[in-house]
Amino acid sequence: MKVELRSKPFDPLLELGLYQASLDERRPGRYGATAIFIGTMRDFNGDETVRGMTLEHYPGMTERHLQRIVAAARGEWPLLDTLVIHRVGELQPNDPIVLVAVWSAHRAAAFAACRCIMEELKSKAPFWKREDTTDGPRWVEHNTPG
Amino acid sequence: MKVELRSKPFDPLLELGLYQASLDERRPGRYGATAIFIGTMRDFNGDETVRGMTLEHYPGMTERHLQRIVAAARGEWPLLDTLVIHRVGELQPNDPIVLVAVWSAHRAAAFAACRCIMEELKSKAPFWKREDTTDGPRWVEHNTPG
Amino acid sequence: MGIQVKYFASLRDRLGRAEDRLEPRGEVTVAEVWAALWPETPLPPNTLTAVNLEYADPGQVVRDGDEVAFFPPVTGG
Amino acid sequence: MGIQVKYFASLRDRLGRAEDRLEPRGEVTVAEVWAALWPETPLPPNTLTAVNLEYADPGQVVRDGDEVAFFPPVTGG
Repeated sequence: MKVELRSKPFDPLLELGLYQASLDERRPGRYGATAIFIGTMRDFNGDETVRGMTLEHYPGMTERHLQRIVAAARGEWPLLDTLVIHRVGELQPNDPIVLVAVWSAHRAAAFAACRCIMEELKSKAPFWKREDTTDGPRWVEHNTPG
Repeated sequence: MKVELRSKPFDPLLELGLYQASLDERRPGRYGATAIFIGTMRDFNGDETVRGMTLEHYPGMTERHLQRIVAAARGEWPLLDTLVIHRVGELQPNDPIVLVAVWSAHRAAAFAACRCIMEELKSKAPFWKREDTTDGPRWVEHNTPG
Repeated sequence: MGIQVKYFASLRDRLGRAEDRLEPRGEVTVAEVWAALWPETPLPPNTLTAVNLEYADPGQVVRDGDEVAFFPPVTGG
Repeated sequence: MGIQVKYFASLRDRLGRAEDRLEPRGEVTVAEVWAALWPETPLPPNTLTAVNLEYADPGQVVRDGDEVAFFPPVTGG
């Protein structure tokens, strides 16, 4: 189980590969299902053109809530491991924002936990997006429901 | 949109990286959400110890139904692209069995479509698993509900 | 031409054969194809049937040249 | 020590400052911390509040040495 904030661009598939390699050593043949979500910065959002984005967070509180969200999912479903990585700082279009990966023996648990972690993260973890648009900077006011 | 059967082991993260690279060229900054499921062969299933597995399919019918399942998901949700790879032939524990990846502008569509494709695949695509256990070969009789 | 018949997975193992060919006398259904080939073996419960690569009911009519398949519940993914 | 106060994101931009410090006179609530610092500015609707890195109601009591934060709805992920 790992939760990390990153201030530089990261490659979700590379991170998954590295993390899973350690998992394969520790739990060979134990997981049957891996559910993964990758959130990526889009270059459009409604009508304007988004040229870049800054992700602000609340150091200390953000990490604590991410840990708690993951712990709650692990309490609700039989999970073998989880990996959560979230960007902060300045992003370019196409940059990954968030990676959530869940390993379980069963697909229903993996799907449900991955989805739950994402929804909780979006509604509770203190991050704020400021988009740089062709009309200037603009704070995203709220997340769309999942 | 790609649907493939593979008779040799494949690396889901490598396949995802290759496919997404072509997607990034064609649709830069268009997708915000990628939902991925990877099914892996476990070395346990109930009480026995599974040493290997053979995946049989119905050539022609299997491909047709996978294509149709994906097309139905693309009709129901706004998806930008999909990738489905499924193993056939002889597998070892830890070998990937199936990869389903869905790219969309929105996470709800990506999650729902990925889940739906997996459930439809498990209930409709003609594949059959035969496990090689310490008690000898045994056909898996039915899939567990998702 | 005849009707090409295929069996898969545990059903093929039980029957001891993967394929059959049946020369239909007039119009036959999927169930009648089975009964003609296996007069002493009832179609096992839960067996699925397909005609020309599409799922079919046992009552579906089969024509000369069609491909009929019998197989157990699917277990992929 | 005093109460450390933090503002984030669009709220910080609107207020023009990221932090404040308040010397409490006796027991105060989160809402009273805001009112003491911004007597002419009502707490904007939808503002979220936290005490010592945990979400808190505006009525929660704050003690000397605590950290209080005000911020808009979160938009991560």
